[in-house]
Amino acid sequence: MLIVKDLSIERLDKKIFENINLSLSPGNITILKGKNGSGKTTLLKAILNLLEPSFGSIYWKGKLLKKNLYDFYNHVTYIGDTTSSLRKLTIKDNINIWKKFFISNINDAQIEIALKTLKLDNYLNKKVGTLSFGETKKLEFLRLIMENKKVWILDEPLSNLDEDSIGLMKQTFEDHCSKEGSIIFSSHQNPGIYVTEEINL
Amino acid sequence: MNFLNKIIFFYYREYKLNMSGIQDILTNIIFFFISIFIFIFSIGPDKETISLIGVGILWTLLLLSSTLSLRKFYQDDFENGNLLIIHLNGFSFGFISILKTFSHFLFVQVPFLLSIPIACILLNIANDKLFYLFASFSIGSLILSCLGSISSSMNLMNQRNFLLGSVIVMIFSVPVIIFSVGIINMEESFNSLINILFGILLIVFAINPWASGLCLKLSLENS
Amino acid sequence: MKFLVNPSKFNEMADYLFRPLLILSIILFAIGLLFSFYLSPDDYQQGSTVRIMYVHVPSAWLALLTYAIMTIYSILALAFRIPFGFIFNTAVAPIGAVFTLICIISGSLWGKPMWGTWWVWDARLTSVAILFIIYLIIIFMNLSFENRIVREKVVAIFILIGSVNLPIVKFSVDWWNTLHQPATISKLSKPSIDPSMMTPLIIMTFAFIMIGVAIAILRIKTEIISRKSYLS
Amino acid sequence: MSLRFQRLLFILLTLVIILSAVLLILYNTRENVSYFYTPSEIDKSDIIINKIIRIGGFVENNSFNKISSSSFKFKITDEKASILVTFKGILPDLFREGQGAVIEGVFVDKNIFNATNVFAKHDENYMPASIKEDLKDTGYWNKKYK
Repeated sequence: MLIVKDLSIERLDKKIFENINLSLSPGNITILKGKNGSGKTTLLKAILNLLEPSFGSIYWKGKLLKKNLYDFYNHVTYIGDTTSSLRKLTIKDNINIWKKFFISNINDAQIEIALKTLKLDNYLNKKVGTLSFGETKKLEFLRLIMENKKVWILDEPLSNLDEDSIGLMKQTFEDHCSKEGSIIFSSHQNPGIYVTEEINL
Repeated sequence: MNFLNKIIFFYYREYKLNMSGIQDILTNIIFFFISIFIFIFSIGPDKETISLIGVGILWTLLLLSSTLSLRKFYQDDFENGNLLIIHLNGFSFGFISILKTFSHFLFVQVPFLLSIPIACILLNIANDKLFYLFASFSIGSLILSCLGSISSSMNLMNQRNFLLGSVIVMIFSVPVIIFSVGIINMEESFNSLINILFGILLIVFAINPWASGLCLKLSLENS
Repeated sequence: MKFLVNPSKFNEMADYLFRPLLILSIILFAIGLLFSFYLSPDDYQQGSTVRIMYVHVPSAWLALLTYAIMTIYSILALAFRIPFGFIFNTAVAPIGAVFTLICIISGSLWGKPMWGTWWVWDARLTSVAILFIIYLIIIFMNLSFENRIVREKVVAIFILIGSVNLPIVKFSVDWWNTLHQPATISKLSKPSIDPSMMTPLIIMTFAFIMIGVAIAILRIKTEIISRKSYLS
Repeated sequence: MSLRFQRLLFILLTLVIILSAVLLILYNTRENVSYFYTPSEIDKSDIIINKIIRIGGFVENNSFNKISSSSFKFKITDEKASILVTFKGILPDLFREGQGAVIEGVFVDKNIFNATNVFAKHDENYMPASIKEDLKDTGYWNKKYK
């Protein structure tokens, strides 16, 4: 579905990376590995069409990504390194807003189950600003489940998580793959998750 | 239909956000009123003088207090990544800026609009001028919202000197002030002056999605 | 004409042009000042105060011209991806600001004896003041962003938006009643100035252009070099 | 609405809006951004006493009277109407009969304007003083009013 061909990016006349090739088909997990500053986030941004590649091109479903952007955005969820939940509102409000905004077809029972497995069900009426960093990170994954899209693009999803949560992530990833979904994620450590493709930046 | 729903829930989200931080809006209004008090005390008790320069004071303070909240225009959504999430849900950056502009108008400027009658009593402005004041301010504040959108999107990546954003809004609002104060002082040419204001509104409204959209994209690219 | 958009070609051309330009501008300034102080006649109305015109008018023209060129370069840079436009904008904005300042100061020195006031808020004077503040904002923006790519593009966008002010400055005296007199020299009609006063005006204008271009060359060259050092 | 459709919509809307805005502004600004009014624009019946306004025109020939060393009396005209002005203070160098001037002040009654500030307005013509004398001698010199 998603094919990246000979991608090179320069910022401020400085080469960040060169000749990246990547192809993502349903059921695949791709990991981007590299040190800090090696351009993992930059590559993810280029895939989201936020950055203009200096050379090379990206294709989505056989068409150039730029020509097919709307369809691509309909199939993709991005989780960056920030907390996208609204800090002033409670978890419940956040869930409500997302559910309506994403026009999600996930029902309340499924959300409850997800909340329970993420161990967030006790904090429903707590403001997001009072949660710990790891808990807000988990809330991000709740969004992942609620958006219910095919392609997941995750920036450093495993940092700041405890062992239990990483185990949970593994489980979620495998579930998603078995439902013909595909995942790209970046990491600076070895996650111990089964991946189909590994790209070293 | 999906798209319309998304717009509605965009505003639902803005409503929730603004209601949870309603003290910010109220602080703006309090700033506005305290400035009026200070003006009255510093000018002295002469009612004639106050009502003579009252309209000018009102406009100046409205401009200043609406630039106070500019920092929050895009900054929060930009820093927590919601801007990107909204974009990925099928809104172009230009469209986001239009939605945000209206949201700023609704939740920041309309409270000022509602508090104008009280301010008029304090400043001893005649009741028959209230209509002109309302007409000019409802158009003028939309212009200020558009300008605010442009300047705050320009200054998203500017961590050092945020006051620059206010300066940009103020320099481009000079014609707005000239014409809207003119409306109140020259009631006989109300029609042509309100048309000029409306023309300015159309121009900034047309520029807004392009300029803000470009700046938003630029900031997201390079953050 | 490639040297107008290509930094390395510009550098070659600049080395070639800088010295002659500087010398020419000094000569022109000498001749022009001689003309404007001793060889030109007094005005029938204003007496010898009219000599302020030989500084005021060229600097006003150049303030507008600089902004107009910056606008063109911003369009080139944003729409056609010519990075030289960004270099030009960064380098030239202070020059325009200085010209505007000279125009404002000489104008109020002229206004005090003739009009009887240093400053009035009519359409021409207000719009020139706004032009000056816009120049200042451009300079401050150039100083206050940390990320170069964002800074350049945001400044270019700001220049484009600010260019609304240009026609207002130029035509304010024709559109509205102002204390400032209408344009003396325009393309459509015969200039209403005597040739003996036109000569020093033209010489001074060219002197201002030469010195402006010479300073611009210096500043653009430093800007190019500073970007090169960023590379290595 | 796809992103490309939004873009197209924006382009069309922008063009239409800017066009109509420019028309609106040009149609309406002509008379409203005046720094001053001319005497014929001031309706005698509409004069508001003690409201600060500015009037621009020419100092009428043979109307200038010096009452004392620092108070003056003259008429401002645009050839259709004229207004009697009194002024206390220092006049600018350029101020003389037949010369353009802008005055700032208030009407003390329907006919007398009390100026607080007088600005001289010069025109866009520049010519040497000697040439003007020549022109006057041959009769070519005709001062145009606005």
